[in-house]
This record gives sequence, structure tokens and C-alpha cells, in this order.
Amino acid sequence: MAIDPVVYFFGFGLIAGLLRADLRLPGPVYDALSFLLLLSIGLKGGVELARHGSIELLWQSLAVIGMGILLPILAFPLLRGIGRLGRSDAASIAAHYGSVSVGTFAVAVSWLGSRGIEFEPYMALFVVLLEVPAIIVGILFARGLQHNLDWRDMGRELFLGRSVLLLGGGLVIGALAGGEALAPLEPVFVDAFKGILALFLLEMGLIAAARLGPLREHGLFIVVFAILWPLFSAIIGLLFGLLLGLSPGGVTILATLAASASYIAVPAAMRIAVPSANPSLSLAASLGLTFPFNILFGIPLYAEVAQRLGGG
Amino acid sequence: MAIDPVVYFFGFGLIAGLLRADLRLPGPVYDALSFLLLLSIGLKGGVELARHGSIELLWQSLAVIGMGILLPILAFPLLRGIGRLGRSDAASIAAHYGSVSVGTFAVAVSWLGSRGIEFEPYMALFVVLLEVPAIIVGILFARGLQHNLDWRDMGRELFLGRSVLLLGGGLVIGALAGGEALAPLEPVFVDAFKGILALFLLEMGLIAAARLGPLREHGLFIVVFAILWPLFSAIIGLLFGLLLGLSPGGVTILATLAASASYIAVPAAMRIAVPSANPSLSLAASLGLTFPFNILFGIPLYAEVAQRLGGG
Amino acid sequence: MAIDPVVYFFGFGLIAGLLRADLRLPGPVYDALSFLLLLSIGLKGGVELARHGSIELLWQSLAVIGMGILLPILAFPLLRGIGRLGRSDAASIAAHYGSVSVGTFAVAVSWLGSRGIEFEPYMALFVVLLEVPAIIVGILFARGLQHNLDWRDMGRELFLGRSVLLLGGGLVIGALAGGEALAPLEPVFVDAFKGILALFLLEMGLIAAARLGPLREHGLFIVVFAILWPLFSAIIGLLFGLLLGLSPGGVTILATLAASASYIAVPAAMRIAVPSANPSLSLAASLGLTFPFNILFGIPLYAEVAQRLGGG
Amino acid sequence: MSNLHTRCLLTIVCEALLEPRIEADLKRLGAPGWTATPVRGRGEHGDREGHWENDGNVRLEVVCSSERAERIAAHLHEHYYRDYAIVSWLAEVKVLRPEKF
Amino acid sequence: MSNLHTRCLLTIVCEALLEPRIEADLKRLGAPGWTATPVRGRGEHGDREGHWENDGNVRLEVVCSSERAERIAAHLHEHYYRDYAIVSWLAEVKVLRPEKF
Amino acid sequence: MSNLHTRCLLTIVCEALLEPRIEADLKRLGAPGWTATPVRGRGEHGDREGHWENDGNVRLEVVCSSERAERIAAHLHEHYYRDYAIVSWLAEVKVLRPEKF
Ligand SMILES: Nc1ncnc2c1ncn2[C@@H]1O[C@H](COP(=O)(O)O)[C@@H](O)[C@H]1O
Ligand SMILES: Nc1ncnc2c1ncn2[C@@H]1O[C@H](COP(=O)(O)O)[C@@H](O)[C@H]1O
Ligand SMILES: Nc1ncnc2c1ncn2[C@@H]1O[C@H](COP(=O)(O)O)[C@@H](O)[C@H]1O
Ligand code: NA
Ligand code: NA
Ligand code: NA
Repeated sequence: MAIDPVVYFFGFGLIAGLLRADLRLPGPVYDALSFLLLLSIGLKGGVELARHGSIELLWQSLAVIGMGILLPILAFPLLRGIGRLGRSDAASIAAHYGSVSVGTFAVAVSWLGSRGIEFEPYMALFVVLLEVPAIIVGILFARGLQHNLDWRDMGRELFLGRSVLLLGGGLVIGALAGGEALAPLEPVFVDAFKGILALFLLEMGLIAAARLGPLREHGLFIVVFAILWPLFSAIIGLLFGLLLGLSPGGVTILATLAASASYIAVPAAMRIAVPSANPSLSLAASLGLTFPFNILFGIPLYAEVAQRLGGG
Repeated sequence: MAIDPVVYFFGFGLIAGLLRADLRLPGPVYDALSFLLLLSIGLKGGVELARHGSIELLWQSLAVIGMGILLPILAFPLLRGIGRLGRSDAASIAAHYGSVSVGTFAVAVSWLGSRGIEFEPYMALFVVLLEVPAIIVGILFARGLQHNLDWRDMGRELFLGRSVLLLGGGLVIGALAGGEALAPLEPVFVDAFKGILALFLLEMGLIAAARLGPLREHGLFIVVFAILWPLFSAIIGLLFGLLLGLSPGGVTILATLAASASYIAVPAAMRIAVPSANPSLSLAASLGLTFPFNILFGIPLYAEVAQRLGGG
Repeated sequence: MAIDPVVYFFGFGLIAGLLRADLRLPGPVYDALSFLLLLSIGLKGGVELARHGSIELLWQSLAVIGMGILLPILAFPLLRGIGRLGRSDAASIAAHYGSVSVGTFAVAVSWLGSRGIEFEPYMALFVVLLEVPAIIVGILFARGLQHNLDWRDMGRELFLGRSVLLLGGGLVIGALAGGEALAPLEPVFVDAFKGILALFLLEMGLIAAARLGPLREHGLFIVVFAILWPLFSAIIGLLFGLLLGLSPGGVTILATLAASASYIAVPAAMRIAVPSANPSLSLAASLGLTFPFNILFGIPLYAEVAQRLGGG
Repeated sequence: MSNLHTRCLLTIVCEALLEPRIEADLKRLGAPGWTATPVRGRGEHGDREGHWENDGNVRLEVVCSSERAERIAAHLHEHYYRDYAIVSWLAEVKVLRPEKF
Repeated sequence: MSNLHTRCLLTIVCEALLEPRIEADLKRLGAPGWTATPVRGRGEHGDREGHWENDGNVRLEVVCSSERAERIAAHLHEHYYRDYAIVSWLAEVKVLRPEKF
Repeated sequence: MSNLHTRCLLTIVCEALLEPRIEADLKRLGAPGWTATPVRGRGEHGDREGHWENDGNVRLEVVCSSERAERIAAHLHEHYYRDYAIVSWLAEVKVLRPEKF
């Protein structure tokens, strides 16, 4: 089957960006697109959560949080040892790659949807659960248990951040209201989803292109890491998915989440909590390489493996 | 029956705002949402107006304008006498509460719609008619017939204001074009309505939360007024609705309009015409209290009473 | 049959603008609307191109490019001779009128669509092809083959401009992905098209109204030119359409394209390449007069003639 | 550079709603031009965040002779300072084209 | 005009993410108010174009006494200059209401 | 404060379309950085309201040595003043880090 058309939009943005063409949507429009995507994903997840929620989900959730703690713990020594990165940078990058990218998640959902592959419909919950743990691990790696970090302030920053709140709020509203009551809202939150995702990806292509430049300054290691680490962490995601008894579609998504790297929530948190880390280094890796890699090659690959292993 | 889901969005915004979380959509996006809501309401009203318009409507319209004059005349002495407010503040608040809130109207329409309760479909006309009279009464209370107010300029301000013009323009286009010709525009102006309303209410929740703070400074009277006055003015709206022979749905909407307080058009007009009135006082009341009160409790209550009294 | 309702929105904007009412959508929203229109037109054209593309289209394309070169060559001497305009202004206006207005194209498509008149569905390709040639001719008229113009830079400006790129990118994505794969994107790019066009035209009405003022300063010739030239160039478009064997709908669109004048891409290019030309003169003509004229009177007229001549 | 001429830069920050009125005043008082920026701010009148309708400020900058700048400032003081959220300040600047300002 | 009083205008340009923290600092250090503008920019830390999340700058302006302005500038220098994209400068301005600034 | 150093703030307001060209000039002429703000305005060239495509202005601010600022201003004068909507002015400012500007 052909490429998911939303990926063409990403490619279009990437090419336009490399040609330095000015296709940028104004900042407020970008904000509105990402706002809508997050809320839509949350709402849909919430509806399904209310429908399919079970006690089993609690264990799955705990396991997923465990994965979010494990991934940065595995990445940090690698970045320090082989990558020879400073403490702050290694910790920051570990946090980026331990956390998740909602954009990548949306593309995976769209990819599975257009192929008719089923998956546990409450996966949006896992996205929320995976956002924060890696950030905390990263901060601890960078600063130890120093007492001059205001953890109360940091907690606000983390749990009241835009993406956690919009996904979480969407989940709650979706669960409270239920699918039937939300039906009149579907033209905006469901039917428009793929079109909005396409526009969002066009912008992300432009932004990713702008991040490829700085990459050159940062040396080969980070390039290799940005490609190989996702392949490794996807395997961890696959294993967790299989252990949790997810369907092949669900396993694919968990692998994608593990392989994806945050480029919104984590950079903001690290800038405040670990200011000495170089933000352009981690962003060049996560946004300039890992995001395109996952969207263009990763997701189909993870799906292929998940289906071979016949999760579920 | 359950709560209208758009109200959950308002609640979500309110809670996020009270937690000081930054969920704000950028200003331009807020503007676009309110622009769309006003135009959509106008268009739909216009289509129905052309379909159902009759000579009877003329009398109804005059009566509704009368209500818009009566309400601030009743409120002003109360605010002066019991509330002990200064002339300017009393006049300004009377104008706010004599005029209407389009957001509240939209929630009422959505609420009735999701319950399948019929109402006169040209009620959007009444919204336009109720916007301006109370403002003029308020200015007269504040300044008497002073000659240093440029009424020509003020007239422009009032009748060419954004909401009057968008509602009015929508009404005219809807009436001229008719429902059939407008069908291809429905995905944007009709199908998307509830989704856009949900996003708008999320923002209004955030804004209302920010207005609750100043409320404390303004003393108890204004808090009591912001809750009790709507109950009183809703009764006036109910009576007008019954006298005009509206259906129970129509009576509900007229009561809601009477109970609602402007937080967009009137503040802007008062700021120019009665600059000595404290804008934060009237906005704290209308937006911080009355708007949430009507949305969460008022509308279901007014509908209940309207149906008991069996309007129509 | 009645007026296309999107035209009412333009009229509404025009009237509001003449009354100096503030209905402006914020800049970022305007940008998003035009972004969406361009991309939607491109996508739709691309899908049809892949379906109907043939070797014949190549000849048609070359002929259309020829028309884009011919039109400014005809206009320039007229503007110099009869209009007594300076070299720069004549060259700039010739470029504006030799190029095309995507907004006018969209209204023509909507107009034909609402009347069920068929047209070659790949006409979006012609829009792209017509954008640039007239600009190059205009620059040559203004500056000859001077060597101090950086043509490489200019080429970037022209071919990587927003409208060429969005239309072109849409065409490519549409052709690559095909209609079936793009179906989930239709709520945003197809169903919403007319609503978005209506909002866009409302804004264009406001902008056109603001351009009518300066017109007075520029004398009668430019007013006459802005109305009569479209009628003349529409005939050229009609002839090209007939020669190319287009259907009556297709002939109508080619005539409309010929009659339309650019108000976005060309002004930007001329400002850089021919800075001594007065931008307010050409914009007053193309946006203040020609755009409204085509939308309100031109398109129905060209369609009438095209159908009488029975193109195809 | 010897061809630099001294002028005055008047900066006004006020609630957005006032913009049309103050711009009319500027015109009337002979300002040769101005630049406007939508801004947010905080002062005596609290937070003005600009997230919705009229809730923001605007920043107006006028370069002109110092006499004119002071006359404008005095006019604003008289007409707006009591009831509105508004501040302004003056600074000395140099320009190349004295005839323009 | 004899009734003009000298004050100091402190302008800060920094990455948008810092805004809440620096505004809290301003409050703590006694700034009588400030004006904020979203801006873009370029400097040592590269392009900050503001096209997406936190990728822009903000420009904060504070009019106050020169002692206070210098104290704020020194505070920023100490706390933010090493790790963040931030610059600031001071200028002399005149105001009509000395008690306000 | 004794550790304040005098520099020059060059402010340019021009039609938005010129931004990329003038920024390239700034780079070439050695500006250490700049800050850009989308603005509206009014002047000889009429209203520039910025409501649609290229119809607005941009405000560029550069802090640098006064020689460099004057050289940039002279360059702008020569290349853009005749045909474009553009103004600029210079002002004296104080900075903490002389090596940066
Ligand atoms: N000291 C100050 N420095 C810079 N801007 C100020 C200052 N005080 C007030 N402002 C601006 O002027 C607006 C109105 O001030 P105020 O009337 O004090 O509320 C505020 O919202 C700020 O944008
Ligand atoms: N010389 C300068 N003049 C004006 N603004 C500057 C200058 N240098 C830096 N900036 C602004 O300050 C921000 C941070 O500067 P930097 O830390 O040098 O990257 C830049 O993004 C610009 O907005
Ligand atoms: N006297 C002035 N003070 C401040 N800004 C000005 C002044 N004159 C012009 N401008 C700005 O510079 C732009 C171009 O000016 P002009 O070339 O005179 O049309 C205007 O749109 C304003 O934004
Ligand atoms: Na991950
Ligand atoms: Na009311
Ligand atoms: Na043409």
C-alpha cells in the first residue's frame, strides 16, 4: 500500500524548508493546530477509556510509566560513555528520548487507521503517562538531589504543561461526556483530524529542515544516536507491548512511542531545570533526525515487526 | 439527561485557569473563534428569518427592544441604592446586564438542541436587538444629556461594532441567500459550530477564572448581585416570552438573554463613553460570575420553569 | 439563478469597509485562510491531473504560458501610450494584469460548481503557469536586460513564492497520493472550501474598500483601464480557450484568469524588482476595482459568452 | 557623523481601545508619522495580557521635534491619564533627515 | 517643559520561556510596571524566529529610577547571562509623572 | 554603576517586505545581533496596517558601536530611502557587556 498522504505534507515542508522557501504559517496558527491535535487525541482516548477501561489497564499503566523511567536510564550512560557528552547534555537528551512525541503518535495512529489495523483505542492515556517520568529522571541525572531546584515549581511546570493538560483534559472530558454526547463536536475534533495533522506536519517539515543545519556542528555521534537509538528503544517498546498483551497495532504504537523523542514539552522543561544543556543539540537530534526518521521509516518498520511477532 | 459537553470545556478552562495553567490560545485564534460564532449565529438566524418572518415579528421585535430598555432602568436604582455604587459604575453595570452575552445565547441554543427542544429559529434577531438599547440607557444614566458626548461618534461605535455587524451581516446574508444556496458553506458555519463553541468556551473558562480574583476586592454586594439579578431578570424575560406567545424553547432563550450580561460589546462602549467607571468591577461580575452561573445552572433552570409554565 | 452566496460575503466586507467598520480578522487568520485556499486548490487539481493528464495537456500548458507572456506585452504600450504612465508603473501594472488572481479563480470555480457547469478539472495547473511569466515580462519592460538585477535571487523569489509553492506543492501531493488516499483529508481541504472562501472574500471586501480611496488620487485613466482591460483580456482568454478545445466551463475559467489581476504575488515581486513603481497605484486598480468587477459582473458575463460560443 | 539631527522620540503605551482616538489626536497635533505595536503590560491598572477583546495595550512611537512631542504628551496627560491605563516617556534621538520629522 | 523628570528605560530582550521568571524578578525588585512585546531576533544564540513553541524572544521595557534599573540589570547579569539568550540596555528618558516611575 | 558602557541603539522601521534584505545588510555590515518586531504604522507612504500580505512594517533594533550604527544608517539612506517606506533613528544607550555589542 502507498504512503500515508499526511507524510507527503511532511516531505513537502521538509523540501520547502531545505530550499529556504517561506511557507511558515504564523505562530498563532501553528499553536492552534497543535492545540487541536492534542485535545482531539485526548477526547478520542477518553471516550474509549470510559468504554474499555478495566482493572488490567492499571497494571498496563504502571508498566508504561516504568518504561518511561527505564528508557532515559539506559540512554544516559550511553550518551556519557560513548558520546562523551557533558553531564547536562547527556541528561537532557536522555530526557528527550525517554519522553514521547505526540506528533509521531498521531502519524502512527493515522498510519494504522489508513491500513485498517486495529489497536487498543485508549493508547492516548499512555502518551500522557510517558511525557513526564523521563523528564524527572533527566533532571535527577543532571542535578542530583540538589536542594536549590524548586521541585514544587517544577512540578507545576511539568503537570500543568500544555500537552499534559490538553491530553489529560481531553481524556477526562471524553470519558465524562461519552461518544454519543460528543457526536456534534466530531466535525471539528474527529473529521478534521487528518487535515489538521497534514497542516501540522507541513509546518513540522519546515521546522525540522531548519534544525538540520545545526546538526552539522554537533558531530557524527549525535547523528548516529538519533537514528540507532530509536531502533533500540522501539525494541524495548515492542517487548513491553508483547508483555502487556497488546494487539499488533497496540504493540506498534507502544514501540513508536518508545522510539519517539519529545521536541516540545521536554525542551521547555530542560531549559528551565537544566539551563546549561545546549537546547540546539537535543532539538537538532529529536526534531531534525528522529522525528523524520520515525515518520518516514520507523513506523512502517515497527508495524512490520509487531505483526510478525503477532502481538496479542 | 447529562450535561451538554460544551459545558465540560468551560469547566476545563475554568479549572485550568484557577490552577494558573497556560492553556491560552493566541489572541488571533480567540478572535477567529468569536468571529465565526457570531457570523454562524447570524447566518442561521437569517435563513430562518426569511423562511418564517411575519408581521408579528415586528411587534415582537419592538417588545424585545422595550425589554432591553427596561432592564437597565430596573437595575440602575438597585445598584445605586442598595449597592451604594457611584453613578458611573452603577450605570455601567446596568448597561452590562441590560445587554446580552452572545456566548450565553450560543450555549442555550446548544443546550436546547441537544435535548431536541424546539424554539423560534429567528431568535438571533433578538440578540442583535438587545445589544445596543441598554448601552444607550447606561450612557444616559451616567452622563445625562450632556452635550460634550459626541453621539454621532458613539452611534458609529455602537451600530458598527463587531458583534452587531457580524450578527446583522450574517442575518442579512442568510436571508438573502437562503438555506439552499448556503448549503455548501455548512461544513464551516453549521457542522463546525459546536466544536468551535467548545473551544471558545474553553477560552472563556480561562478568562473567567482570571476575573474571579479581582472580585474579592469589590465586596459582597457585587457577588450577590451577579447571581441574584440574573434570576430576577430571567423572570422578566420569561414574562416577555410568554406575553409574546413564544414556545417553551423560545421563552427559555429570551429568559437566558435577559439573564445574561455582556462582556464584550458593552465593556468597550462604556470604556469610551463612561471612562470613569471601573471596567474591572463590571467585568468581574458579568464574566467571572454571571456567565458561569448562567451556563452551569441558569439555563437548565430557566428551561425547567419555561416548560412548566408551558409557554406557547 | 441567484448570486453565489460567497459573493454576498464579499459585498458585506466591501460595505463594512466603506463604512470604516472594524471587521478585520487578525493577520495570522487571513494568512491561514489564504494558505488553505491555495493548498486546497492545488490538491484538488493534482488529483485530477493524475486522473486526466495527457500529452495534450503539455501543448495546452505551453499555450497558456504563451498567453501569460502575451497579455503584459499588449498591456504595456497601452499603459505607456494612452495612460501616459511612467516606464516603471506601466511595467508593473502590465505584470499585475498579465498574471492572475487566485481568489478570482476560486470564485469562478465556485460559481460554475453551484450551477453544475462542468470544466476541465486540472485548471489549477494553469493558475500556477500563469503566475510567473507576466512578472518576468514586466521586469524586462521596466529594467531591460540590466545586469544589476540579481536574476538568481529574483528566480528564487518568483518560483519559491508562497502561492506558486502552495499551488505547486498541492498539485504534486494530489497527483502522488490520489483522490482515494486523500479522502480522510477532505473535511478540511474540500468540504470546508466554500466556507473558507466566504471568510476570505469577506476580508478581501474590507481590503478592497480600503484600496478604493487612493484610486481617486490616480486619475480617471486607471479607473477606466481597471474595468475595460479585463473585458479585453477576457476575450483573449476566451479565444485561447476555444483554440485549446476547452469545454464552456474551461473557457470561462481561462477567460476569468486572463481578466483577473494579481494582488499578492506580483505586488511583492515588483516591490523588490521595480521599487520605483508606485505600489498603491497598481493595487488600487487590481484590488480596488478589477477584483470586485470580475467577481460581481465579470464571471457571469464570461460564462454567458463562453456558453454562447459553445466552447469544446 | 555631522549630518545627524536631534529629534525627540515620544513613546506611548496605552490600552488598545484608545488607539483610534489617540491616533486621531496625533494627526491633529501634527505628528509626522507613528509606529504602532500591539503589546502586553502590567502597571497600576493590573495585568493587561491582550489575550482577548481589548484586553491588551498598544505602544505608539512618534519621532518629531521636542516641542511637538511635549505638546502631545501634555495633551495626553490632560485627557487620558486620569481614567485610562496609559504611560508615556520622551527620549532624545538622532535622525538623518531633519525635514521628515 | 520644566515639568519633565529624568528616569531610566531598561530594555530586556530574552528567550520567551524566561518571561514568567523575569517578570517575577521585576516584581520582586520593585519595578513599578513593564511592557512586554513578543519579538524575534538574532544573536550569539542564533536565529530565534518565534515560529513555534518557545522559539521566540520577548522584549520587556521598564521605566524606573536609574538605581533600580541598574540593580535589575545586575540581577539579570548574574542569573541569566551565562545560560540564556538575553541582552539588555539602559537609556535615559523623561517622564511627566515622577511619582509613578 | 561604573561598569556601564556607552553604545548606540539604531532603530529601523520599514515595510515588512524589506526585512530579509535589510537583515542581510546588517549581517554584512557587522551588526552583532538584532531584534525584530512586526509593527504597523503611518507616514508619508500612508497607512501600513499589516492586516494582509506584506502590508505591514517591521521594526529592527540593533545595539552596536555608534560608528557601526551610523555606517548602517548611511547605507540604508543610500539604498532604500528613495523608493521604500522606511525611517530610522539613533539613540545613546548603556550596556553591561561592551564586548558583546
Ligand atoms: N514603569 C513602567 N514601565 C514600562 N511600562 C509601563 C510601566 N508602567 C506601566 N506601563 C505600561 O503601561 C500600561 C498602563 O499602565 P498603568 O496605567 O500603570 O496600568 C501597563 O499595562 C504597561 O504596559
Ligand atoms: N546587538 C543586538 N542588538 C539588538 N538585539 C540583540 C542584539 N544581540 C542580541 N539581540 C537580541 O537578543 C537575543 C539574544 O541574544 P544572544 O544571547 O546574543 O543570542 C537575540 O535573539 C536578539 O533578539
Ligand atoms: N515620525 C515618525 N515616528 C515614528 N514612526 C514613523 C514616523 N514616520 C514614519 N514612521 C514609520 O515608518 C514607516 C514608513 O514611513 P514613511 O516612509 O514616512 O511612510 C511608517 O509606516 C511608520 O511605521
Ligand atoms: Na521515547
Ligand atoms: Na441581559
Ligand atoms: Na490576468
